[in-house]
Amino acid sequence: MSLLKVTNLTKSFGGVSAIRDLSFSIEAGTIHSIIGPNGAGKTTLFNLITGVYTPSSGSVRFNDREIGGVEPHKLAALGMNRTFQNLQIFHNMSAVENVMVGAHLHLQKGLLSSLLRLPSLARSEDQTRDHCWELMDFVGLAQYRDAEASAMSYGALKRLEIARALAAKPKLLLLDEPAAGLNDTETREVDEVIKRIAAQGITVVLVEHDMKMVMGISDHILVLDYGAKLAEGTPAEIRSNPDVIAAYLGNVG
Amino acid sequence: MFESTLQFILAGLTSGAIYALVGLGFTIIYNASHVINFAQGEFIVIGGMSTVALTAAGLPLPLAIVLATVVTMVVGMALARFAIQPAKDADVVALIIITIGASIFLRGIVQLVFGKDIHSLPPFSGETPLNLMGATLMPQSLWVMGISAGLILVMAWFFNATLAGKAMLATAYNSLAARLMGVDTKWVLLSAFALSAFLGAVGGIVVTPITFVSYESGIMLGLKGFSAAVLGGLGNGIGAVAGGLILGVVEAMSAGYISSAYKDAIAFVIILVVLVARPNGLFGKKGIDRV
Amino acid sequence: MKAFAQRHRGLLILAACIALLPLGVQNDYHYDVLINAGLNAIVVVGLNLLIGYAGQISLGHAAFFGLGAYASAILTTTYGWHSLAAMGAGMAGVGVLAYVVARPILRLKGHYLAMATLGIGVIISIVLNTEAQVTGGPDGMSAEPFSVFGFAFQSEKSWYWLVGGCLLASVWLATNLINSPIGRALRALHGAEVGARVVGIDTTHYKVLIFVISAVFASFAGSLFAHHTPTVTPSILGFIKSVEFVVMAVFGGMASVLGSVVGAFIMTLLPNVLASIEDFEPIILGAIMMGTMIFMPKGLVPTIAKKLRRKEAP
Amino acid sequence: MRGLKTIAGLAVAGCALALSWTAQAAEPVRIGAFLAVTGPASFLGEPEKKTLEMYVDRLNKQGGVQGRKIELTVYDDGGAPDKAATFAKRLIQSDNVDIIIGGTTTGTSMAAIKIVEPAGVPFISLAGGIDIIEPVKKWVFKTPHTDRMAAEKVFADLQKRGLTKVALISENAGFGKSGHDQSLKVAGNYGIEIVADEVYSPKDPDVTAQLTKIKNTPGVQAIFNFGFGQGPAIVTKNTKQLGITQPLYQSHGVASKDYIRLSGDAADGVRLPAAGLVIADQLAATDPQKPVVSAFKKEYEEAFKSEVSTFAGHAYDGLQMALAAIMRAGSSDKAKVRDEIEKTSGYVGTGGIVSMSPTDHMGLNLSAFHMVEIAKGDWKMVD
Repeated sequence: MSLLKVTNLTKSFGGVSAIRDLSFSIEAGTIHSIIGPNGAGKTTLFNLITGVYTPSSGSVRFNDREIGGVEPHKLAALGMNRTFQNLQIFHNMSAVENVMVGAHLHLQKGLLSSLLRLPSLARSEDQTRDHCWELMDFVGLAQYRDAEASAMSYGALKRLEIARALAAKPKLLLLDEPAAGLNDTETREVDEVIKRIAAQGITVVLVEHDMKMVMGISDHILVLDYGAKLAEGTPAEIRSNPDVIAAYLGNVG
Repeated sequence: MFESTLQFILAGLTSGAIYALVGLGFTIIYNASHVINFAQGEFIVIGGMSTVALTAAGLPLPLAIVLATVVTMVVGMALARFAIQPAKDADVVALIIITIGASIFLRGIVQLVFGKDIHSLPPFSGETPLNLMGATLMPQSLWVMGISAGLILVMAWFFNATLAGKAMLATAYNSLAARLMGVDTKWVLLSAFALSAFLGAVGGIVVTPITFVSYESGIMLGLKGFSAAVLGGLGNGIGAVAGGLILGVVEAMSAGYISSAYKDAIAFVIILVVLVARPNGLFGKKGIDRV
Repeated sequence: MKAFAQRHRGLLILAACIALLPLGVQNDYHYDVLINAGLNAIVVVGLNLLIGYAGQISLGHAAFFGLGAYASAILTTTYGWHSLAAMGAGMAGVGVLAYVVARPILRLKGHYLAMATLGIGVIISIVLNTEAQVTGGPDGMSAEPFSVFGFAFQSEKSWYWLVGGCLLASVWLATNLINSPIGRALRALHGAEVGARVVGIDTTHYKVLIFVISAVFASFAGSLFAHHTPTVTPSILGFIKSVEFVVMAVFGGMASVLGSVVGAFIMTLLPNVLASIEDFEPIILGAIMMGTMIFMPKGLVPTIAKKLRRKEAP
Repeated sequence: MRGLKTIAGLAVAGCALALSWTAQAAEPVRIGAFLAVTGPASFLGEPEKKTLEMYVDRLNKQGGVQGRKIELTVYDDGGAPDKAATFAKRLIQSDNVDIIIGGTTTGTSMAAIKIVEPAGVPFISLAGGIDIIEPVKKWVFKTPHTDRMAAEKVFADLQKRGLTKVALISENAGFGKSGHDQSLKVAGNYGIEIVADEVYSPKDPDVTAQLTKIKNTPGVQAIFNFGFGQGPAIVTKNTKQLGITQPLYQSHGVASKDYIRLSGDAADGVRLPAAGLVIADQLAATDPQKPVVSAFKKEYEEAFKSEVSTFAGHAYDGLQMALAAIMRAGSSDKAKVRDEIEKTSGYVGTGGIVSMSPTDHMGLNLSAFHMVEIAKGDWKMVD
């Protein structure tokens, strides 16, 4: 059974189809990349899968459950989480608090215990903070443990989003261009982080322009063009697919 | 029966045209800067009060009107230059406080300069009511409606057909991009306030014969104008006008048919119902979160 | 204990101020002003949870304040309830009302939300103004004296300590809430709403929750106000009063509990200080509001705190 | 941390400073006033304030009262009762006044009563509401006619003209609401039937909807409007616009030339009850009020270059009665002054001839009111 199964998915904005009749599936435990030229509909697809947009038609099934149009916070509870191409960082909070927000689903959040800060809540908060610091270490943000989010660099924030998503303990993690805007060293570090995430058994879906990275870490690749599927297969298959080569004007890799 | 209904509609259109004018002023500034200018009502007061004071000082009415308009526009530009521009990057709520502060400040100045009396101006075309199928209307109401309609057309032409108007719209849509394209966004802000003050001043002058003017008139007018602009959909001129007219007619109809004590409450209930059904007002565009 | 002190520095400073202020108080009028400032501060602490932390504006909060006041006035006089019971009923009633209106209107954003909350405030104020047989109409009505376990609060001094204690409790509760998962959820939905939803925060739920909580804070303060003031009239729940509350919150500092208190105190004291030059009062008040927001858009306390922190750093 | 301590220190110091703006010496007669100088009732409060200031100034130049200077403290309550209560406390506690004049509106006066009664400070209200002095409160007096008297005067006039079916339209705020309630209460005594009952908001730009309803109500013989400010002028203009021919009555709330100025020709034929002050020159030469109101009118209009209003007169009467009581008492001892105010007898003021008693803390009767009709932009005494 596939972890995520998309069937005949279509999304149009005022008559223009951003995603057209798209079908594909993602197996658990793999790294799956979605590539395509700018405007191919990759981010729209992410927004459809994660509930930010509602599909115009078609179905999205997660863990064999229909999730088209289900609100994002419910998807998170089902085990799906994501990062953003245009960062969605909580700039009004510290770095570790950003990650702690990611852990929200798993925390006790009774109104009375919060208002009175009962000892059980205080303990749980301390544990969460420690755990989130570990997650920051895991994505390579150890030096930002006490930083304010607003004081961090773009590259660090990208990883902060990953740590935040991990705090929610997802089964499926969607990363929207995690390497965009990063230099080579940073890209390699992110590359490493993704591999380690996958090694923990979390299924990763990646939208990325950095072909070197995509080809290096993906188990499976989906190529979009004008909102429709152009090709699908292993990195090797994609590399030799003539349609893909044509779409990218031969500039693959 | 029909006569009363018509009378209610005419009453509503008279108030509604006034609200529409104020709402339009909100729209222009909102379009150029995404600022809701809660001092919009004060422009009306300054326009009306200055005209009254200048005619009382012996100036002929047309000259007084021109001067009062200029005074109001200068106040509007000063507001933009000294209160809005320095705070351009402030939070929406901070900007709201600034414009509320400005309205209190201007009210204080008006009170100091012109005093606290309530004033009126002679109606432009006499006081013989016009009879319309049994219902009556003051000629001045026609002036208000006519001038509102005229100003709306001028504004529509300005924003759609002139370079300056387009520059304003571009700045509202994306200030950075507009700046890169060579639009002087500071100038845009100043002109938007000047334009809006102009509308306020003209509005103040035409409505004074009907509603009178005092240093405190701006509070109620500002509130109604804001309601009109939001009801119609912020940033949409036609929406603001429609919102104003609807508001006026709903109030008059409620007063006529339901309860005069609850007419304002009913108007707000209608606004709430509209907003719940259409979160961006009647004519507002639906926004999409871009992520 | 040290952790408590760390977490509640603001609370301790505030407690010290409340304890020391009576040294400067010369008469009951001074107490009266401070009591009103304290009551406003309770409302603003609650309102700031909504505006400063969750990023949702309300231009109708005076209505909740007023409803709390009227609940206490009507229930203690017309129906002879105990003042605590009336206060509780007011808070519960306001909580339910806030919950009912919050669900539909909190889908609105920015100025549309401002309009909707303003509208609700105006509607409530018109109802209380019109239903004179229940509320006394524009002339208003009074509440019975406030009493707890047989002790009736009569003197201004006893009121001062009562309100001071309530303010401290409110600040303590608000600070706790902000530093809990709920508080983080609120700040997160303010910082990046889509981001918050995607990591599992039911943003609608939290917006509604905080709207209700802030309304209940206002109702609580309103009840106390009703027992302290000679007459409760519709003027305390008008649009202007709502704006005053927002001004206090923003002026003192958004997303700053201590800022709320400072904002409420300054904006309550200021008109009293300016009263002797009343012709210039609106001009000065307006200028101060504009000036503060232009030069300190984050509000008084956060801006000053930041400056001091920078100075302390080597 | 040090910074926060500094803030704390500054906060305490600042608050203490803000609260210690009072420092007094104890010589003069202290008169306190809280008035609606701004807000919807500002055109009542403003002339009241001007009057108090002018006469206190004038008296001080003449050497004060019994050799003592008069010190006047005026606060603007904006018409808000809760502010009025705070200012009443301030006047009593902080400014240590000997007597309080004020409360432009019934609401502010009622709020202040709760403060002045337990404090034991003589208080002369300038508002119309009958609740202020009924039931009688030990320390509370008032100068203007009550709204009930205004209603009674109007209904008496209607009765005289044989008009019995009246449409009531009133302002949906303090003054209008209270007048509305009193009108309903006393209408029966004059055989008047209220056949329509409409309201409007103080700043409504148009009330033709309400008036159309009245116009369509069968049998209406007269319209009676209770309100002040711009509302009554709009009612007047709209009545004419709709071609309503039944006589229009206004309350004493419009007894100022501003009303005529704003209403223009539409005001012609409108009747209202007013104090002698507005028709000073038309009073019979034998009228004992004539010299008093003529003198006050002249002084006020010379000083401020604007038409005197009855509201200014209320303040004038309040101040005169207060000072007379202080002089009779020979000191500003609060209890003695209170007793002397209560003994005020035959004081000829702008509002009428005042004779108070332990059961009447206003001391005016219906004869203090004149029915006035507006003709050619001026007042014309009817009776």
